[in-house]
Amino acid sequence: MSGPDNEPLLAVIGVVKRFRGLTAVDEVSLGVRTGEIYAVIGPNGAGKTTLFNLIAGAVAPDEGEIRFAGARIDGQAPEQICAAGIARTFQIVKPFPDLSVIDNVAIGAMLRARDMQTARAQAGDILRKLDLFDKRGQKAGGLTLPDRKKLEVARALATRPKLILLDEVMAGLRPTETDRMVAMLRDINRTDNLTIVMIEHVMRAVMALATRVHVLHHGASIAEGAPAEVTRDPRVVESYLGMKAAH
Amino acid sequence: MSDLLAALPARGKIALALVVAALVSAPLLVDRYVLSILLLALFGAYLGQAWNILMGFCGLLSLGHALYLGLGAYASAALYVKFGIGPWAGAFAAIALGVAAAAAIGWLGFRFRIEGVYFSLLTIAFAEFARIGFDNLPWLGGAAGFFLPVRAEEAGHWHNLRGGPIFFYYLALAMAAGALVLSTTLRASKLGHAFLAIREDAQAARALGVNVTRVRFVALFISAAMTALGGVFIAFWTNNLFPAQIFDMSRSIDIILAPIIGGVGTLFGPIVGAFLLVPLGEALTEALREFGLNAPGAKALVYGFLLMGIITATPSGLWPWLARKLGLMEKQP
Amino acid sequence: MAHRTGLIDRRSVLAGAGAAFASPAIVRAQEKTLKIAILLPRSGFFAQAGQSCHRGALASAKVLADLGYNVELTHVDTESNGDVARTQAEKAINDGAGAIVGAFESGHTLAIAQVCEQRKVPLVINVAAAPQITQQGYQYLVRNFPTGGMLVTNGLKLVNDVARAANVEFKTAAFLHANDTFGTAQRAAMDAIFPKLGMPFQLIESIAYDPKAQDLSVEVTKLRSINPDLLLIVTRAGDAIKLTRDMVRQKFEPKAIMSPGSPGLYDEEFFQAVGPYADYFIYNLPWANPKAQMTRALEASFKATSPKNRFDLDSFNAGFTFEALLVAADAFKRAGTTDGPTLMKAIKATNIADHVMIGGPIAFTDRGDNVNIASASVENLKQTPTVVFPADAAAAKPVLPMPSWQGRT
Amino acid sequence: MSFSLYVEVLIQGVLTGLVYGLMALGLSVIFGVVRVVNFAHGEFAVLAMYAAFILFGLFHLDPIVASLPIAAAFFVVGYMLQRTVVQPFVTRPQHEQFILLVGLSIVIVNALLLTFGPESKHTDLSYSFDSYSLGAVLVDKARVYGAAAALVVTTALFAFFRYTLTGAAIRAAADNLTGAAVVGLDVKRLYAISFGVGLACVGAAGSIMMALTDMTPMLGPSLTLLAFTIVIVGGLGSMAGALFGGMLIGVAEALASVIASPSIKSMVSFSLLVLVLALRPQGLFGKAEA
Repeated sequence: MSGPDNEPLLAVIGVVKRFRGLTAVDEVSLGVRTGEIYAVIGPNGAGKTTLFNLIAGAVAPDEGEIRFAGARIDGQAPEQICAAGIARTFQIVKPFPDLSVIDNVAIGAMLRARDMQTARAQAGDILRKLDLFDKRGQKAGGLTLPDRKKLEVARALATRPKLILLDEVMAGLRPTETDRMVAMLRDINRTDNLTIVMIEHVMRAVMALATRVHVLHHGASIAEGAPAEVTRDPRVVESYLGMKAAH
Repeated sequence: MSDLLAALPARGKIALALVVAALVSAPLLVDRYVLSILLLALFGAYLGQAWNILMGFCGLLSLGHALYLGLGAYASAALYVKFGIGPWAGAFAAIALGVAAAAAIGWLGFRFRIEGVYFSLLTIAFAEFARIGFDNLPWLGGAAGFFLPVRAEEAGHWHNLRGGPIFFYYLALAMAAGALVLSTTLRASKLGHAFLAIREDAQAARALGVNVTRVRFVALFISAAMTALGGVFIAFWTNNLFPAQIFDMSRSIDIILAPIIGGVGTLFGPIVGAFLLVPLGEALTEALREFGLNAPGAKALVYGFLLMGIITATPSGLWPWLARKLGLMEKQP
Repeated sequence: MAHRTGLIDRRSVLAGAGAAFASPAIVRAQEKTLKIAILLPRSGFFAQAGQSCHRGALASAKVLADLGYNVELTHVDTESNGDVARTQAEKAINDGAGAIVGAFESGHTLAIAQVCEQRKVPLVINVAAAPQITQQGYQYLVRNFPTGGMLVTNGLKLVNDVARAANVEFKTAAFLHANDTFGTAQRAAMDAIFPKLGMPFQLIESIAYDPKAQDLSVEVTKLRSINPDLLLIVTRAGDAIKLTRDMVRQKFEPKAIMSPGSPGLYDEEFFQAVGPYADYFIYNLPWANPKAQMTRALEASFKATSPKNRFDLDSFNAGFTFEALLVAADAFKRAGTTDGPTLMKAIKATNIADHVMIGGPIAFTDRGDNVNIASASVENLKQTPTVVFPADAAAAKPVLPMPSWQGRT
Repeated sequence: MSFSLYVEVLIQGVLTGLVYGLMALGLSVIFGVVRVVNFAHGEFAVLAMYAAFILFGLFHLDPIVASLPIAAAFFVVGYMLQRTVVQPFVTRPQHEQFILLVGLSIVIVNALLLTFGPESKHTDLSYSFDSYSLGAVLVDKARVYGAAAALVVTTALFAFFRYTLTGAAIRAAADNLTGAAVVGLDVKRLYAISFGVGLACVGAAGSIMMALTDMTPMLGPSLTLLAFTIVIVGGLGSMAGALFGGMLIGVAEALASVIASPSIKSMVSFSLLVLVLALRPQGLFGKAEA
């Protein structure tokens, strides 16, 4: 429970985003408490990534309010939001391809490090946690997709956020790797009290990690609650899991 | 300086020391013709590095760097001729004017999200705009040119950049070396890493807390300031300025050929490129003369083919390839 | 190789001999030939003019040899690039050039001038009009070419002379010029000099055009709306063609079109392009004196070296390039050495009465200008540049006012 | 007088602008599809002018008529050039493409200089010096014919893109490259055709320009800049935009010449360019990118 007045760490209040008449996010509200692992799920096109973009400042909402650690952040630039303590990963990974793996992460660490040496040292620590340390000298562009996913997480973690937005970081990982990632995230969540908001299709990870789940459908919230609860919600089953089951 | 040494393997350090020693002692070893070529190569290396900070490090392709060169040249020359203010003070004015122009381009470019090829065309437009503007500026001679007095009694006034070719040679050497140290230091710094991040992926850089607009401005300012300083060199070295020559598109192209051929984004690429292209031009002139081919244009024709050939064969420039072959690779820390 | 002919001016020989005896500097062995490097922009932006000068240089070798001068000419292309001009000047001096001739363009000329100054090798300028060249303080250069101010002063005076000779009166004039190095220098001279000369006509408008313009139709339309009696123009080679074409198309017919000194109207390409419409343009500039003996010699050699040229001579570019070489050769003959300071002293003491261009003897002021260069009025008649004034050099009478464009064949 | 002056200048601007618009259209097509900026564009225009000059010398072929065979030949040149030299650069960074094309432009200029010399060349046409009079207003015949020819070529091109399968495929590739590849279009071939079409435009335009004016090998860079300005103002990738941009630049420069001084007329086009970049980066006729 963060803040003196019990305000959640991240509060999204009635946020609306339209693209050319299409409402991508339709009056979504949610609150994430410090230390939570919060999952956002929903079928493709439900507006999950747009919601992340709104929180991370990549796009500004048309209506509504986003608050973080007690202050309004909607409409702020991505770098300001990152400095405030929200890090993000991209669903379509965006490594710095021509730079080494360690430089990729060090650039994230730069934000709060005095100099490059410190940043690089911090980057090394994070790479160790994510089993990427041996590949630190390689160019990021040459990594395999799973490694690039991990790099994406490493870079975000390097900014030492209070809250991290993970956009489908499990997609494309092998089950063993998924498990390792899940373990690592849970570990960081516990030891550093890092709040995690994740978009995830890999239900195995969602069920394993999430304390609460929020379901979007056509841009609107249709359910929120504990994972087990939500998966039993008929609307959710119909909209999302139902679709999956139909496959 | 320490960053520069840290960036090199042992072999590279030795090679660098040898090259520096050779360049420092060159006025004793070579004749004036060779020295004049070396001077051009050094100055080309300097300008190439200035451009490389913007493009190679930060990913902004400027095709109008002649703008800053011309503004710097005219600013310092005008202060000297019209108000008797020496070039050292003039250099500040030159830098200020260059940075002001960069600010205008940056403001338009970054404020209105003019990116990629559009940004490049914006830089060309500004340079051309300045060329025509100065052509029509009678106060500074307009198209008829602006001239600095050359008085024999001032020959030794180094403090006013009045000196012979050896003086300007060492000045060019110092500028090129200074640019190398600056580039290396920048590249190793947080700012330099912010440049690189933006070059690689601006959106990702933003998400990691890099203020892309501000950092791009800084890169643009550093590059423009260095280039404007180069303009001061040109003004006092050549003693005459013509808008059609100093602001010309071909000048901008000359500035960027060396770093691209040498290797964009590398520390030594602009230097290697300049030390390849300048002597290459001279060698072609000589070779054609040896063959008895006195046909104007033949040299440029071969030069054009060579440019196409080099850029096709070594996409990322000559230096990375050369460094690999010779084991002089810049270390990836 | 060298034939002694009666063409050498006795006075200059005597003067040279006198200088040689008077000069204590001649201590080294007497060199037999002077190597002269001719630096011209034969490729790049100024290629057209550079190659025109080059033809003059080619024709000069034989004439100079026939005159008994021992010179060896090397031809260097500056590629219309100041940096190349500079390094090639260094190269030429390394290769033994004792004097340099060039370089058509003012910026390139100054780049070479710096090298020559430092290496104490004389530079004889064939063509370059920026007045500042001789005002910057260089000791090792002379210019056998008028400054913009001289061109305009002489040119405007000739406008009056020719008008009077043809009994034509102008009330109004407009001035159209290219906004390049040369044109702007001319404009500055015009602004300074015109009010002082008390010309009998009014200059109602000066128009600068972009030298990179693809056509001059709007410029001509503007002129038409002003409708001056006299059109004064300073063009570049190709522009004269564009200008003429648009004037004919727009039926713009002032009483006369005159140039107070500019290239373009006498070039072969101009006649090729506009044919009969090239006629009756008048340009007042230094010109090879068709009646001088040396001009004929140069013409003969020019025919041999540039057989494709329609004219006997590129009278302007070739004439000045030859004279620059003549100055160097003559000074060498008098000095008897390639030693730079001595040679330069001899060049400054130049006094050549018999030469090619119209005007007094070639001689230089302390700064290095030749103020004896005169201008002639040359009119295109039957598609051939013809001297029409002054009378002693004239081959025909001026035709004024200009006949209509229509009905020309 | 004053009124007819403006009318005349406007007409000149529009007519000349149409021809330059056609040249710029070539740049637009190449960039729109291949995503390579042809920095040798002006040099190709000059090359076409020399081709028209030669055809005129050999067969006394009017350059406006010659624009057809020259466009065809330039199509082949463009096709081959894309297949051999440019294709490897399609995926490479912009500055490397730049060097390649700058190298190519240096080659073209100096090959022309070596072959034809620096003097300007022209063609002697029966109507070279003629004009139509409409009251006080005079209009050059050459310009009228040139503009008409430019319109015809543009219309033909428009029909090609609208009504042929290849044209539709190129438009598809311009809109969505991956999509085009997915549905099985041979993208390399489309690139080559686009480059060919682009050069055909500049070939036709250059040939037509030979009827309007004269040329030297050094004309290239200013034509390249002009083409850029037109295309940016009109909108990269828009056919109507290129023509309209040409006319707009033509008229703006003409008016600037009359109102201010002809020597600053390019400043007006560059100002327009900067304005458009800032306020409507997709150009006046371009579609906003999603």
